[in-house]
This record gives sequence, structure tokens and C-alpha cells, in this order.
Amino acid sequence: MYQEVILDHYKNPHGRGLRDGDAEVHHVNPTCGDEITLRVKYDGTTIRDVSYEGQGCSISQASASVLNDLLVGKELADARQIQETFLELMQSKGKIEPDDAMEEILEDAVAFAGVSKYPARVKCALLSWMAWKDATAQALGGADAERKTA
Amino acid sequence: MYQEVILDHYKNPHGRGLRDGDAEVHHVNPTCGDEITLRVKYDGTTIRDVSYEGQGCSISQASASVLNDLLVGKELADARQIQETFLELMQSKGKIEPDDAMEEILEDAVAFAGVSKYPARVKCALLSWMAWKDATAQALGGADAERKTA
Amino acid sequence: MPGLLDTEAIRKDFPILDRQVHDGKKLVYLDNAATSQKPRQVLDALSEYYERYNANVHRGVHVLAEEATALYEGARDKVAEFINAPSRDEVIFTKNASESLNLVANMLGWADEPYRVDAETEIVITEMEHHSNIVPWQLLAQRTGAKLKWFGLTDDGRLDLSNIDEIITEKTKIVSFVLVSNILGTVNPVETIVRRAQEVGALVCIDASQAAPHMPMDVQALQADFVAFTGHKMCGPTGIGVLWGRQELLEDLPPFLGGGEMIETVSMHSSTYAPAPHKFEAGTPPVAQAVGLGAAIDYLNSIGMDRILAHEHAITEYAVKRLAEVPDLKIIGPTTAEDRGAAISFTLGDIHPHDVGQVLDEQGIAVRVGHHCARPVCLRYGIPATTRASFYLYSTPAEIDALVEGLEHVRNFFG
Amino acid sequence: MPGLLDTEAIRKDFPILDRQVHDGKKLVYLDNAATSQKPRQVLDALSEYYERYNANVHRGVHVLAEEATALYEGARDKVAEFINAPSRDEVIFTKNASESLNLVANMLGWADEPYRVDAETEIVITEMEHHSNIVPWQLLAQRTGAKLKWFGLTDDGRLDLSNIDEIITEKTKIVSFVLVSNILGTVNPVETIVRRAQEVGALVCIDASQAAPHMPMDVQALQADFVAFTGHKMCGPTGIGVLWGRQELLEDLPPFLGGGEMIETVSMHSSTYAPAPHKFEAGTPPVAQAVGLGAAIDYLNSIGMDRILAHEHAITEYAVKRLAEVPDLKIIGPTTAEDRGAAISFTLGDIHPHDVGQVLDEQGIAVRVGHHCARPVCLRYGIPATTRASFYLYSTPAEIDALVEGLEHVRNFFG
Ligand SMILES: Cc1ncc(COP(=O)(O)O)c(C=O)c1O
Ligand SMILES: Cc1ncc(COP(=O)(O)O)c(C=O)c1O
Repeated sequence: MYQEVILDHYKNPHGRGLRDGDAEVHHVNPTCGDEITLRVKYDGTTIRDVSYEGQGCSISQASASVLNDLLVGKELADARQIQETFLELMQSKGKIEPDDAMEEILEDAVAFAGVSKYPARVKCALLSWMAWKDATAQALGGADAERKTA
Repeated sequence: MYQEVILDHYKNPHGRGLRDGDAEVHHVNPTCGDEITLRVKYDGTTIRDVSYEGQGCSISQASASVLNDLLVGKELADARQIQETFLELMQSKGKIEPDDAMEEILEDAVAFAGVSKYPARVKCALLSWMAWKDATAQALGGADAERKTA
Repeated sequence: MPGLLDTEAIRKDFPILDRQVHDGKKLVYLDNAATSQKPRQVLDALSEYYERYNANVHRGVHVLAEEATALYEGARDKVAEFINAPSRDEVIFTKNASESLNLVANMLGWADEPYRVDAETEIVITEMEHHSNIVPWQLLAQRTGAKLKWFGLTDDGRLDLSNIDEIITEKTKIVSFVLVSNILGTVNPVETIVRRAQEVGALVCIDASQAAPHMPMDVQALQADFVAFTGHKMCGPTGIGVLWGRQELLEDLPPFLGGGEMIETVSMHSSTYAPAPHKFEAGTPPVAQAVGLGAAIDYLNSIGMDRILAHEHAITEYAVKRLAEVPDLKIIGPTTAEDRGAAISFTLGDIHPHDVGQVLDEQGIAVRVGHHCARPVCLRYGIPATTRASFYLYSTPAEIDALVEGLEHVRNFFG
Repeated sequence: MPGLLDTEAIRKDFPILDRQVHDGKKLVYLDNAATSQKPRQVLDALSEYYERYNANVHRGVHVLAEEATALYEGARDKVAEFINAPSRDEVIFTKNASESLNLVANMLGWADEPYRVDAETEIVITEMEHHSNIVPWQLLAQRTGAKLKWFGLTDDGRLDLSNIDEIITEKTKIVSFVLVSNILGTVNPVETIVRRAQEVGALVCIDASQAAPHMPMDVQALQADFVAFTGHKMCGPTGIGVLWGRQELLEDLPPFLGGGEMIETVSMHSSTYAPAPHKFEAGTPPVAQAVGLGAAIDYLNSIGMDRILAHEHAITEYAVKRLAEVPDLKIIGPTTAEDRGAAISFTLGDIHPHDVGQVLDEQGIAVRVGHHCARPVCLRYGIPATTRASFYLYSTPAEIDALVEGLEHVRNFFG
């Protein structure tokens, strides 16, 4: 499960650190103590920045780094598609073998495919993505944003 | 376990029916609903009568009949010895093979030796004996009689 | 006899049914309402679990822990499907049906409105409940001041629902009743009771301990709020029970036992709880037993619950007919096979059930005698106890014949 | 290494220890504080029970019921002897240690004076308790208004008893603490705490879940009022726990769960309860699991608890020494083998325990990572989680070596 890509992101996280944002959330995985504080900055519906600070295992840390890579600069609708695709992959219990289409969407994040076989670790991989979704809902007006995602 | 003697006592109980007494007790075995009402009549320390009425299984009914046979007319001290010997036999889990000395004391009651192998039935066999002990304690002054038995 | 299963094949799966007792007497096991026997498939699942996968479940990252967790949670999936639960998260593993019923009673005692049982409210049960569906409610009533009410019984062993509107009222918070009586065999009219309970907004808890082993179960069709049953009566191991509850209720109701597994986060000052079902599963769960119950469900499904029901119905019909031939035998409970399960209680003249049971036992026939943990039923019918023969998927007409012959012997013996 | 058992012979009794994981890696099972593996003798006892004797216990008059009851009650005798209980009637079978602890908490909440826990009184625990000895008391405090107090920890992982007279006071009704910590490995000074509790007339409950499997137990020497432990950690099956309690207390205290088996007589209006231990065992008990626990006790006795203790002490001493050689490794808890059990928690530099555990697992080494159901300890030491290696009678020095090598690999991997 520890793909080279994951280890690289873990050792050299991209975009780490808290910067200016429209909303901030703090998410915790109580079973292992993984924590993340995450801020989003929007420019209309364009994601200007996702900044974060956290502690946790390599999977949760690398996943936040990959998220930053993937989402910054994207339109909200595209970001949503990426988030949903990643969620689908992580919930696949190892049964999805990412194809070219998925790789196109997820880029480095396909390296997490192996993690989906480990139920105890799936939550780690999803921590920052759930935080991002939550922060986005706050930044753009909760209920409304939520409804579109559902 | 159903010795001929037991069946005989069950079919033709000795001394059944309630007669005049110094004390009356009512004992119940809640697990199977066996019940007995028992009265004792003393003449000093001589047992003049043990009368009873009850419902229950053959073992509890036959045991009351045997008790009546064995105890009526006895001195209290002798009756106590009989009661204790019977108790010992019933608690032996089938491990005591009654010898001549025991047979001398227990007479027909040795037929219950086989019952001691059946934990669920031991209580049935003891029901009337416990009732007698209790009634005696009441008739002759509780605490005092109790202490001597202990 | 139409509807019978291939018991010759089925009995090969149950090692204990080959046993001989009392120096060579073939065992005739007619005590299935007390507990069922276990097929080899279940014993193999237990052994395999311990020999290959045993680990504590949840939160482990090593192979055994992942595998044990998958097996344990897989058993939950099997139970959910078996009872047609809308969600697997509605299936709580307990140690037996008694714990399941106590869990419901305690949750309601500690609940907030609108579920809270207190001195202003009423609890409804019936006179044919197993002690495990009486005592928890008596305790709850004592502890909260709530009033305990119950449905009485008709002379032919059915619920007397003639006064249903007086028994179940606006004050009623919970109605808890047995689907199939373990002593009378009666199958109760769920719909009538549920409809009235819903009218007044009361919750409904169904004790399905004698139903789940014997007939297809559909908790959605029952329209109950809680359904309890127990593993050991349905070919599963001892030490495992189930409580199914509606999701919103499980979300809203407070936990019962506290400890490992049921928490979300703990500090010395306060704790928060995991979502259901884990909220109600404190401590290391009966992991192997859940796996065994899963294997039992697979086994029952492989035969088919419909076919098991049909088999038992045929056997019960035959038993009712044959028992009617025994002089002085009186069935306590419905005297036909209509709306009745495969447990038949009876008295035999004046012969005490203990004696009936013991003499049957000497012939290798295992029945249960006593009040069957339903003493109010004995009180109702003015009897100290009954003898009960109860059947399962491996019971045969020949075993009924053996019972009837055995009873003749009992009569001669004490005649 | 002196004191070691003949692990080569012992390991042959445990089928799972032969297992290979991750394509041919030998399993190195170092997660014994979570659950132990089971010897063949226990699995055979389970199978034999189900294949020959299975029946519901108590009150049956047929052979199987008598035999099953004798086996179940025989297991109680074995447990009583194992812990040197003055009477077998003081041994209550539960589903796990968590239920045992909840049972005590609930009895005290419903008790009359002098035992009653209410808003005027205090409950004392410690900061190193397992969640199963925290949450039941938090719930009791919430439900009764009692105040919950606790002993803190010293930097080296021991109880800070410096303020014992302020913590345990005249208001204290119950002091509940762990004999051996499952996360720190600390063995606690029972005598000091019991003496103070007795001074103020408080009851003492000891969580012996991590002690009973590993050392001779003597409840009389402990002078506690209640002792709880769990079967699956001591070579027994899942689904069975024990609560030992002093006889007078068990007589005086009210029941907890209601149902079959725990009653003396039931009517719709009221019920009376059986004497202990049955008063506290509602419903069909975990019969097979008790029999399995009895077989586990026979197995442990055949080796000798003294010798198991010596073996684990030697292994722990070796482990502490070898782990000290791993750079950046920090033991959380006592750093020597003095007054400590065979569970060692540690952190490894900045590498998250989840990563440590996962990479060890890839080498076949099973350890546990997380807060080990003792989150307050992690909070106390300011760490999110630990990696824990824990040993048992079949653990070998070679397995410690494998762990140390595995940790080197982890460091290189994330280095
Ligand atoms: C110290 C301690 N107490 C209590 C428990 C709870 O035991 P169980 O999960 O079997 O209820 C455990 C084990 O998990 C433990 O280590
Ligand atoms: C109708 C009914 N309810 C509840 C129970 C209790 O089940 P358990 O003893 O497994 O808790 C039983 C069985 O004994 C039963 O027959």
C-alpha cells in the first residue's frame, strides 16, 4: 500500500501550512488521533488555495498533499468530481482497478487504490477530503452547497 | 431411580392428610412447583405425628410418605440423626452406596440413593424433610432448635 | 407426509443426533425450544475462526485483525439479510435474547422524550411472555414508577385482545410481546397489536426468539421498532443474541453498557459514543459466536426457511394428532397446528411433569418439564408445570411415534 | 535466558501460530493484550461440548441437560479455584470484562444504603483505566449525580498516589482500578489503594483483565470486593467474562439484567430472585464458552501460572533491553521490567503508529496501534497513539528479535 508516490508526498508535502482562507475546519479521526486543520480560499467558484496543518499517519498526510495538488486552481464542479471519484475509489475495498479515465481525473491520487483494501486506513485517506468538503460548504454557504453535493 | 419402594409410597402414601399439630409450614420448590403443607405434633420431645398434604412429583410425594413412616414415634434426637443421614445421602451425587449401618437408620429411604445422581430431583426428595425441620424449629422454639441442628 | 425435509440427510450434519444415552438408547431430542443442536458446518466455522483468523476486532492494522473484523462484520451482513433489515447498522450483537430485551428496557429508562418511560407512562406486555420479557419490564417499572400492564390469555392459549383499547392507551410508551410462545406454541397476531400501538404512538418490541429459528423473518413486514432473538436456538453457538432496532431510534436512544468499542472519543471528563450498532456493543464482542451464527444462517438458508416452516408444520400437525390419542393427555395451548409453532406443552393426568420427563429420558427421549420460564402461564391454567416437546428441522415422524410410545410407558409405569 | 518455558512444545498446541501471512511470512503474533490465541485443548473442549453434550442448562431432567449443567457448573468450580475464591457461588459468568464492570456500576446505582451511589457520593478511578473501566463510571455519575474522581499518572507511567487522602475520602463509595495496565504495562500497588479504601469504607473493584491471564490470582489476597476479567485474553473463547464478588455483597445488591435463570419465582405482579451467582446471570448463559474457559484454565494450570509469569518476565526484560537499542524509540510506561506486565507501548520518532503497525504487518509482525482503549493515557503523555507489542506464554526471544529488526525496517522505510 505504500506506493512511492505516497511516500514522496508524505516526506515532501505540497502546500502545507496555514494561509489566508474563507473558512477553516478542524477534523479528527478519533480512532487513531489523526488531525487536520484546513482552510479554503475561493475566487468565485474557483479554488484559489487549500492550506492545511495536521498530524497523523503517512496516508492522511500524503492524502492532504495530493488534495492540494489536485484541487488548487480548479473550478468547484471539477473539484467535486475529483472528490467523488476519490471517495468511490477509497470505498471500493480494493475492487476497483483504476482505469485510464480514472487516472486522468485522479492523477497521483490513484496511488491510494491499494489503501482501499485496508478498512482501518480508508478513514485516514479521506480525512482531508472530508475536511475540504466541509470547509467548502461553509465558505460558499452551507445548506446550498451541501444540497448540490448530495 | 424409580425403585419399587418409591413407586409404592407414591401410589399408597402413608399418613397423608392434615391432622392436628403444634406447627404448620408450607414449602414450595419454585423450579417445578412441588408444594407441601406439613404439620408436626410433639409430645415433649417425642414425635407424635407428622401430617401433610401436597402436590408434586413421585419423588417428593414418596419422600413425604417415607418421612412419615420413619419419624413418627421417634425421639427428636433420633429423628435428627435420620434427617441428617438422609441429607448426606441426597447430597452425595450418587457417590454413597448405602451400607448396613445406613440402611439401619434410613430403612425404606435408602431407595432414594439413586435420586442423588439427579441434581434437578434432589430438591424434590428433600422438600418434606426441609419442611419437617422448619416445622420442628417452630414447634419447639425456633432459634434454640435451630442451633442444635446446625 | 407432504412438506417434510430430507431429515436423513440433514441429521448427518448434526453429530450429537447420533449419540446414544442410558446404555445404548438412541437419543430422541425433543427439547429444541430450549436450545437447538449445531450442525458440523457451524462447528467447523468456529474452529476455523480460532485456528486461522482469531484476533480482536476493529482498529487493528494487522492481517488477523483485518480478517477477524471482516468475518465479524460479515456476520452482521448475514443477519441483516436474514431478517430483511433496511440497514446492517441496525443489527446489534448481544449475548442472548435476554440481554437484547434488557437493552431495550434500559434504553427507554434513560431516554429523553419522546421515548422516556417514567411514572406518567405505561408499559404493556402479555401473560404468555418468557421471563426474559417480563422481568426487565418489572425492573424498569420499579425503577421509573411506570405502570406495567398486560394482555391476558384465553382458555385455548391465545392472547385475549378483547380489551386492547384499554390496555394500550395514550400513556403506553412500549408494547413488548412474543411472536411465538415458547410454552404454548401460539403464534401471535402481530398486525393487530402493532396497529393499535402505532395509533397511540407507542414503540413495539417483538421477542422473536422462537420465531427466527423456525420461519422466514422480515422485520420490515412486522413493522416493529425492535426485534430480539438468540443464536443458540437457531443452530448457532451459545453466547450470541441479536437486537434489531430502527435506525432513527438507535441514533436517538442513549447507550446502555459503557466501554471499549462503543465510544467515539473518551476523556476523563466526558465521552462521546460511536454510531449504532457499535454504540450498543461495549467491550470485545462475541466474535467467534457471531461468525458461528453467520454460519448457522448460511446453513438455514441453504435449506430454506420456507421449507423449514413447512416441515415443522407437518411435524406439528402429526404430533398434535398422535398426542390426542394418548389417554389423559391435555395440550396446554392451541390444540391444532393452526397459528402455532413447533413447541407443544401438555399435562398427562395426575402424573407430575418431572416424572413424565424422567421416565421419557430413561427411554432416550429428551423433553423439557417445568414452567419453561413462563410461570404466569402455569398460574393462568392452574397447573404446576407442563411437559414440553419441541421440534426442529431434523425432527422426524418416527420421533413423534417414539414420544407417544414413551408416554404410554409413562402411564403404565405410574398407572 | 533463565525462566523461559519450552515454547517449542507450547506453540504446537496453538494451530494459528503456524499460520503464514502476506505470501509466506511467518506470523509473529505480538498482540496478546488485545486477545490471546487458543490452544487445541480449548477448541477440542468446545467441539466436544457441542458434539456430545449441548443442551440448555439448569432445570432439565434429561441426560444432555444434566451433563451440560454439570459441565457449566464445573467450569465455575474451575474459575473459583483458579482465583482462590472462598466460594464458587461468588463467580458470575458474564460476556466479557466490560459487562462485569458495568454490572458492578449498575448494581451500585440501584443499591440501597450503605452501597448506594448517589449525588452525595464519589466514585474513584484512575487515568490509566481501559475505557471499559471509565465509561461505566461516567454513565453512573451522569445518571446518579455522583462525582467522578481519579488518580493521575507520573511521568514514568505509574499511578500518582501522592494525594491519595484527597482522592479517596469519606464520600467515596467505590474505587475501581486496573491491576495491570493494558497500555502502559504498569502493575499497580493494590495494597496501598485497598488499605485507604477500607479506611473510609469504600468498596474496591479491580479490573484484572490483563492480570488473570499472566500471573497467579488470589482474590482473597487482593482483599478486593469485586474482581473482573475476560476469557478471550487467557486462552479462552470470546463471549465469556467473569465477575467475582464477595458473597455478602452479592446477596445484598440488586440484580442488573432480568430474565430466565436469574429468578426464583415470577408472577405478573412481582418476582423474586435466585441466590447469587444466578441472580446475575439472566438468560441462557454462554455455556460452551464457560466450558471453553474451564479448559483454558486447565491448560494454564498444566503449565503453571508461576512459570508463565516467570517466562513473561524474562521475555519482557529482554524486550525492554532490545527496544532500548532502537534509535528514536521511546517507551510509554515503565522502562524496566520491574512491576510491569508483558505489554510494551512505544513511539518511534515522528513516525505515526499506524505506519509502524502497517509496515510491521507487511513483515508478518502483528502489533496493535492506536490508543488501546485508554485514550486518557495518550492525552496525558501528549501523543496521538502508540504502537504496542504484548507477549504471552508462547512468545519467544526470536520474536522480539524479529520485532526489533522490523522496527529498523520501519525507520529506513520512512527515514
Ligand atoms: C485492562 C482491560 N480492562 C478491560 C478490558 C475489556 O475487556 P473486554 O473487551 O473483553 O470486555 C480490557 C481488554 O480489552 C483490558 O485490557
Ligand atoms: C420466547 C423466548 N424469549 C426469550 C428467551 C430467552 O433467550 P435467551 O435465554 O437465549 O436469552 C427464550 C428462550 O429461552 C424464549 O423462548
